[in-house]
Amino acid sequence: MTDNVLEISNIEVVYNHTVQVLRGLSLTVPRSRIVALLGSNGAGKSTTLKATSNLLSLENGALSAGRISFNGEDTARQTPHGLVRNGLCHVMEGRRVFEDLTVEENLTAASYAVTGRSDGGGNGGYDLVYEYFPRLHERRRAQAGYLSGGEQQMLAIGRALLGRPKLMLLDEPSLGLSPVLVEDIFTIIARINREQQVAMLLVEQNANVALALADYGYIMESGRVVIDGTPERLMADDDVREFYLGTGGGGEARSYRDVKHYKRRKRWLS
Amino acid sequence: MDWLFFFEITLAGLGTGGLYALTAIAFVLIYKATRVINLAIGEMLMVGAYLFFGAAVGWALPWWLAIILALLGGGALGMVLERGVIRPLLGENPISVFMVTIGLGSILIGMVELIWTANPRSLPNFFPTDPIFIGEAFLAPKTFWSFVVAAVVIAVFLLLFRFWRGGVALRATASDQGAAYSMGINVPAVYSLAWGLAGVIAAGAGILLGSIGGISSDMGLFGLTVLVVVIVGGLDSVLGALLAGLLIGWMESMAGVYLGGEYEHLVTFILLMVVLLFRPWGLFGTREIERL
Amino acid sequence: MRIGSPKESYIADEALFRTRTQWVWLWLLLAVLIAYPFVANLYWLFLVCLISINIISATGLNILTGYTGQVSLGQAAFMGVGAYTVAWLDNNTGSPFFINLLAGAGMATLVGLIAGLPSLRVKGLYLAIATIGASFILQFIFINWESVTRGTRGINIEPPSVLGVTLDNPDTFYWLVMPIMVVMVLLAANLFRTRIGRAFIAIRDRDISASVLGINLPFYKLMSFGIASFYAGIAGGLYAYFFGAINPESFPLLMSIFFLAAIIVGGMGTILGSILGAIFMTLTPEILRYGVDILSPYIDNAPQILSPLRTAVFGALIVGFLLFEPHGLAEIWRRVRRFFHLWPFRT
Amino acid sequence: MLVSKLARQLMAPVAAIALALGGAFPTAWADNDEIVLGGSIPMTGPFAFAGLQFDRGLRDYVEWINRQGGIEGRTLRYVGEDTGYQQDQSVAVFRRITSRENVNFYFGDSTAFQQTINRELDRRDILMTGASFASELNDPERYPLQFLLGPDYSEQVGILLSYIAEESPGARVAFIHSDTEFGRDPIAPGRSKAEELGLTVAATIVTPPGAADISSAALELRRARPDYAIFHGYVLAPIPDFIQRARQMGMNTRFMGTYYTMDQGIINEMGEAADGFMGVMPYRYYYDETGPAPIMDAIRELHGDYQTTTYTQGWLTGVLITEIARETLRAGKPFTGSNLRETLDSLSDIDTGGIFGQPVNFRGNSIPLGRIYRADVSQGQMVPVSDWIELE
Amino acid sequence: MHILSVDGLTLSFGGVHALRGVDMQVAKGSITAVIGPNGAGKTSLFNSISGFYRPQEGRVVFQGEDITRLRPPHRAALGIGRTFQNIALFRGMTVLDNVKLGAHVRMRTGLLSALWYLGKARREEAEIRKQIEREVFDFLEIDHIRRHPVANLPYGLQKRVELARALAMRPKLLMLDEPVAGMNREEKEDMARFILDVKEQWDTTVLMVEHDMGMVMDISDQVYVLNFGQLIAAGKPSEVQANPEVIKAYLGSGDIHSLRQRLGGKTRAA
Repeated sequence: MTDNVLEISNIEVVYNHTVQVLRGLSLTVPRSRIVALLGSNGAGKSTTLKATSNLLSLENGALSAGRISFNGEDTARQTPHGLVRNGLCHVMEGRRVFEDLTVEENLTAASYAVTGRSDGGGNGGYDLVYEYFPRLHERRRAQAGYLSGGEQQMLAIGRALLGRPKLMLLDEPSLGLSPVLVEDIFTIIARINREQQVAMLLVEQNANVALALADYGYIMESGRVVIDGTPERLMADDDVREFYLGTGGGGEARSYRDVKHYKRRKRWLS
Repeated sequence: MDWLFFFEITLAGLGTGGLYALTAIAFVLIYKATRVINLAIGEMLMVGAYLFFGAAVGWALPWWLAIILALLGGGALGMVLERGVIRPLLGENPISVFMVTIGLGSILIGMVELIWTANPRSLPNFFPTDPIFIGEAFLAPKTFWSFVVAAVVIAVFLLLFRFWRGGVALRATASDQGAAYSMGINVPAVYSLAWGLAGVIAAGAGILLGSIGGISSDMGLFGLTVLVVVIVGGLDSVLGALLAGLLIGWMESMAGVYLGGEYEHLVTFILLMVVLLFRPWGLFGTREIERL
Repeated sequence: MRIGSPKESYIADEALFRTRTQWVWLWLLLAVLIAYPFVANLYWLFLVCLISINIISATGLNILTGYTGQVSLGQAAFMGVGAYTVAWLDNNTGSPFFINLLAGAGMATLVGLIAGLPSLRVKGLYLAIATIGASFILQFIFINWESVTRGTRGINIEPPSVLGVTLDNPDTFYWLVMPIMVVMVLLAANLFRTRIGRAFIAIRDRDISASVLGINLPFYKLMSFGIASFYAGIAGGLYAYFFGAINPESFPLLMSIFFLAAIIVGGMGTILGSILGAIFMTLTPEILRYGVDILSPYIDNAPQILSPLRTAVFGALIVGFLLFEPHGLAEIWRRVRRFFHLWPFRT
Repeated sequence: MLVSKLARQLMAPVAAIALALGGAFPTAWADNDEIVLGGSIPMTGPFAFAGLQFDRGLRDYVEWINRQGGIEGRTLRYVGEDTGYQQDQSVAVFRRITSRENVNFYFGDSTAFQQTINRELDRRDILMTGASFASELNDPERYPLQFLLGPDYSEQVGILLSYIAEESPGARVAFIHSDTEFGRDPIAPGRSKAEELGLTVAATIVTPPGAADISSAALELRRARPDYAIFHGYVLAPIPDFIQRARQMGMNTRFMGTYYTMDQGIINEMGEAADGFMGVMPYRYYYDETGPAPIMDAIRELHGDYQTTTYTQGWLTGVLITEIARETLRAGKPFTGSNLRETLDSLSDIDTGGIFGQPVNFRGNSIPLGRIYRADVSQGQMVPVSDWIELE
Repeated sequence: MHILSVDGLTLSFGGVHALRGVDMQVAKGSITAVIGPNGAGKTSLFNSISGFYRPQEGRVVFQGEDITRLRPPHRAALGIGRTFQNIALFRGMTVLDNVKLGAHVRMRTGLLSALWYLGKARREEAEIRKQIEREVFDFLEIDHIRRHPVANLPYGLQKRVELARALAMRPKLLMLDEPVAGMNREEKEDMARFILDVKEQWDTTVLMVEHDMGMVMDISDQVYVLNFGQLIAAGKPSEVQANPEVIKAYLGSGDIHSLRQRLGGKTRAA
C-alpha cells in the first residue's frame, strides 16, 4: 500500500528567526499505520508535530523550507483549526486538558473538530469516547484539572478521537505516567488504531513501548532523521543505544575531548 | 444608627455595583480570551451610550430599536478594535497592548466629541418611574431597573458561558490557546467573539449608566473604577468581577454618605493598593506561578 | 558604524560622543540654543521652555518605563508633588529657588519610592494600575490638604530670581530651564554607561535572569522609581515657577498619559527618544492648530473640531507608533541619519 | 571629499532648524488706532457650550460697536482662539496672541488660567476679565488687573440666601456641590452667610466629579429634609436626577441653582421636572422685555431667536470694555493696565444698556447684583420672582 | 573537595513533585553533568541551586556555606554563574553591555558617581572593559561583535555571548543549562572546547544539564541521572551508561515481543 496520509519532505524550522531546530527532516505515515518518532530530548520531535499541525506560529516558529502534505494537500495553506477539521488531530505534550472545564465540556470543545464535516460527529462521538474510556464517563462531570495524570491523558486522547481523525499526532503520551498506566494507555491506543483505522505519528521517549506498538520507526537527532526502519531492525541496532545513552560505539565521530584548538592557533598566526 | 437609612444606602450602592459588575464582565471576557487589559473599556461603554443617544434622539427611533442598534454597534466596535488593532499585537509585550488600549480610549473620546461635541446630554427615559419600596426602604426606580437589567444580562451570559457550545469554546480558548487550536476551534474567531460580546455588554452598561446620570464624553472614567473592580475580584474570574462589583458599589455609597462624596473614589483606590500589596491576583483570581 | 576613528583608550571608546562629527554637531546645537532667545519671540520661547520641562519629565519616565520596563501612570502626580513642595516653600519659608527645587525633587523622590513599593510585589500591568491608584490618592491629597495646598483654589508662586534678575518671563526663564534640562539629560545619558543603567535594562529585558546574575531586583526597581520621580519633581518645580500658579487640576492623569505617549512616540529606552517625544508631543497641538487654520475655509466651525481632533490624534499617535514604529521617532531619526550618511549610495 | 561629506551631514538638520525658527519671528504689530481684545476661549471641551456663545457674543458686539463708530473713533478688534478648556492651552493661546498683537484687554476661560496668567497681566499692561466667577479672583490686592462680569459665586449664593431668608426665615438649607474647584468655591462662605442670616444648614452634600449615580446622595438629601437645596458646580447633570428622585420620594424641597445652571437649557433639557426650579441670574434674559434695554434691543434685532445668557455675557464684556476704554481715552491717559484699572475704579453707576436691570457698581473686582428667577415650564421661560438684589 | 553539595532537595508545585530528595556533590574543578528524560527535574534542580525556586526541604551548600535561604543575587555574588536553557540575553543591549552586566556583582559604582560619570565610575568602567576585552572576548573569540545588538546575532553566537556574560562574573561554579542544544556538530565541538578550557584555564567548576549524550559522556567527569525528580544513578560516564536503571529510564523496559502481545498490537510481519 503506497497510500500515505502524511508526507513530510525536507522541512526546516526556525524559532525566533535565529534558532534552527529542524534541518531537512523527511518522513511519511502510511494510512492506518502507526509510525514512531524517537530521539533524545531537544532533537526536534515535538517541533515536527507542531510543524505538521501548523501550531508553530504560537511559539514564534516558522517553517522556512520543505513541504508537509496531509491527505495529499499542502498544510502550509491551511489554518490550524482547518487542519483539525480535515482530520488531523494533535494530542499535545503535557496533555493540555482545559483544567477549568469539566470532562464533558472538554469533549464539547473538541467537538469543533467535526464542525462543517458532512459525516458529522454529534453525540455519537461522545459515546465512542466513553466506550474506549469508560473511566471518563464515570468522571464526566468532574473538572478536568482534578483528574489524575492517567485520566487526563485519556481525556486528551478522547478529545482527539472525537474529531474522527484520519491521523493522530501523539506527543509523549507516556510522559510522567507509571509503567502500568503506560501499558493501559498504549493498549487503548492500539485498539483505536486497529478499530478506527486511525493512522498515528507517535513521539515517544520510551523507545520500547513505542516500538512495540509501531509499524515503522524513525530516530532523529539534531533536527534530522538519522536511522529509520522496522521496529525489529531498530531494536537490534546499536546506534539506537548510542543515541539514547551516548555509548560511543560509532567509528566516525571523534570525541569532543579531542577537538583541537585549531581556531585559536589560527588566530594567533594571523 | 439609622438602620433603615443604612439599608437604603446599601440598596443604592448595590444598584451601582450591578453596573460595575456588568462592565467588569465585559472586561474579564476580553482578558480571559486575549489576555489584554483593556483600559478602553470605559470608552467603549461611552460609545455605546452615545450610539443609543444618536439613534434615539438624533434619528428619533423608538427606544427599543435604538437600544438594539446601540448594542449591535458596540459589538461591531469591539470586533473592529480586536481585528484592526489588538490582533496584530497579540503575542507582543502585554505592556504595549495595554498602552495601545489607552490610545484607543483617547481616539474614541475624540471621535465622539467630533460627532456629538463634548456637551453633556441626557438620554430619553425608558424605565418605569414608579417608586420602588422594599419594605419601607426607598429605591429609585432607575437604580432598581438598571440593577434588574444588569442582573438579567449577567445571568444570561453566565448561562451562555456554561451551556452554549460557543461559550465552551470561549472558556477553552481562555484556558489554553494552543490546545484550543488543536481541538479545531477557530481561535481568532473566538477572539473576535469575545471582543464583540464585550462590546455589546459595555454598550448595554453605557446605556444603563447614561440613562441614570446622563452622558458625556468623559464618562469613560467609569472604566477606571471597573479596573479596580476586576483587580480586586481577580482579572480572570467572573465570580470575582460580580462580587467585587457589588462590594465596591456598596463601599462607595457608604463612603459617600458617611465620609463625604470626595471620599468615594479614595476608598476605591485605597482598596486597590491594599489588594495589590497583599493579594495581587485578587480575591478569586488565579495565582500564576512564575517559571524561568 | 563609522569607520576610521581609532580609539586610544577604552575611556575614549566609552565616551558618550565618539566621533568628530558628533562633536561638531554638539557645538552647533549649543550655539543654536544660546542664540535662540535672541531671535525667537516670546511665544516660541514659551514653547521651548515648556518643551524643556516636558523633556525633563519624559526623560525621568523613560528611565523608569523605557529602560527599566516599569510602566508608570503616575509621572504627572509626582510632578505635582514637586510643584506643591516648591509652592509651599516659596510661600512659607522664602528659601532660595534652587533649594526649593531640590527639596521639591527630594519630596517627589520620597513619594515616588513609596508609590513604587507595589513594584516589590507586582510587576507589569499590575504595577501600571497601582500607579493609577497612587495618582488618584495624590490628587485627593492635593485637593483636600487645604492647609498646605490651598485645595482647589491653588497656590501662586513668585518667580525665581537669580543675581537680582527676576526670571518671570520665557526670555529670562529660558536661561534657567535650558541648562537644567541639558544637565538632567546628560545625567541620564551617563547613567546608562554604568552598571546601574545596565541593571535597569536587564530588569526590563528579563528580570528573573537578571536576579540570577546578581542584580537585586527590589533595590534597583525602587531606585528607578526614585530617579523617575526625582526628574518629575524637578520638572514639577520648574512648572510651578514657570506658570506661577498651580492647582490640583494642573497635574491630571491625562498628563501622565501625555508623558507615556511622549516616550512611546519618541522611542522607549533611548535618551534621544525622550527628547524627540517631548518636542513632538508638545508641538503636535500647535501643528494641528495650524492645520485647522488652513482647513477653516473649507469646513464649517473648523475651530470646534480642533480639540476633539487633538484628543483623537493623541490616541492615534500612541496606537500608530506602537503598531507600526514601536521604536519611535528615535529609530526614524537613526534611519534618516544613515540615509544621509550614505547618500547618494542607497543601502 | 571631506567637505562635501560634512556638508551632507549638516544639510538636513539645518533645514529643520530653519523651519522651526521660521515661525518664530513676530509677524504683525497692532495698529495704534486699534483696541485689541484677546481671548482664550473654550470653544471645545467640556465648557464649549458656554465658550462658543462667548465667542459669538464678542464677535457680534465688536461688529456692532464698530458700526456705531467704534470707541472714541478707534476700532475694537477681537482675537480669540480655542483652548479646549485646558490650562496649558489657555496659556499657550495667551502667549501666542500677545506675542503677535498689542493686546489691551483679555478674556480668560477658567479660574486656573486667570490665576496663572495674573503675573503676566501686570507686565503686559493688560486688563482681564473672563468666564470665571471664582471668589478667589474677587480680590483687588491679588488680582489688580482682573474683574468679574457679575457677582462671584459666593455672592451668587449670598443673593440666593438673602432671598430665602426674606421668603421663609429660619428655613433649612442644603448645599449640593461637585467636588471640583468650581463646585467648592462658595460653600464655606455660603454656610457662614446662611448662619448669619439665621438659616439652618441641614446638609452639605458632595458628589465626586463625573459621578453618574447619585442614589446615595439623594437618600442623604431626603434624610436632611431641607426646605431649600442649592446646587452649585454643575451644568446640568445630575440636577434633573436629584429633582426627579426627590419628587419620587415625596419631598417638597425647592431647588435652586447659580449662574451657569440658570440658562434656558435647564427648561429645555429637564422638561416638566424643571418647573419651579429657581436660581440667581445677573443678566436679563433674552425674552425679558420689561423696562428700557437698548443693548438687549440690539441683540434682539440681530437675532430673532432666543440667545443664551452666555451670549449676553459676551456682549457685557464688550460693553464694560467700551466703557473703560472710552473713559480712559477721554482722560487722555495711555492704555496701561494700571490706568485702565484706575478708570474702572473711578466708574460708578455704569449703564450696561439694560443687561443688568439697574446701573452697576464694582465692589472689589465684582458686581454683586442679581435677581432670582423661577422656571415656568408652561410659558417655557424663566420668570422673575424677586427684584434686583444688590449685596453690600 | 566539594564546591557544591545538595542534600535531600525536595520541591513541588501545587502537588506536583519536581524534585524528591535529591542529593548531589560537585567536586571542585570538575565537569559534572545532570541528565535525565524530559520532565525529570533537571532545570528545577538548577533553579533551586541558583535560588529562583525555594525548595520545601533540603539544603544547598556552596563552599561550605549553607545558601538555601539566600536570594539569587547574593548567590551570584558568592560566585555562582549560569546560562539558561533558552538563551536569556538582554535583547536591548549590545554584546559588550551584556557581558559587562555579568561583571555587575564585582563592581561598586554608586548612583551619584554614575550620574556624573566622573572619576570613580569612569575608571571602573574602563577597568572592567579592559578585563573583559582581555579575558573574555579574546578567549571566546567574540571581539568582532562587541558593539552588535545581541538580538540580531545568530543562535550559536548568542550562546557564546551568554557564556561570556557568565564568565565575566568570574564564577567559581559555572552552571550551563543545555549549552549545545540546537547546535550543529561544529558548533558543538567549539562549545565543548570552550567548556574544557574554562575548566582548565579559569579554574572554574562546571555543572551542566545537557541532552547531547555524546558530549556529556565525552567531557564529563561525573554524571548524575534524574528521573521523576529522583536521583536514579550517579558516577563516571561509563558507569552510568551501563546502569540498567538508566537504560530503563531512557529506553523503557521489557522485552518488546511480550510487550507487543500485551498491548494487543496487530501481529504482523516485520
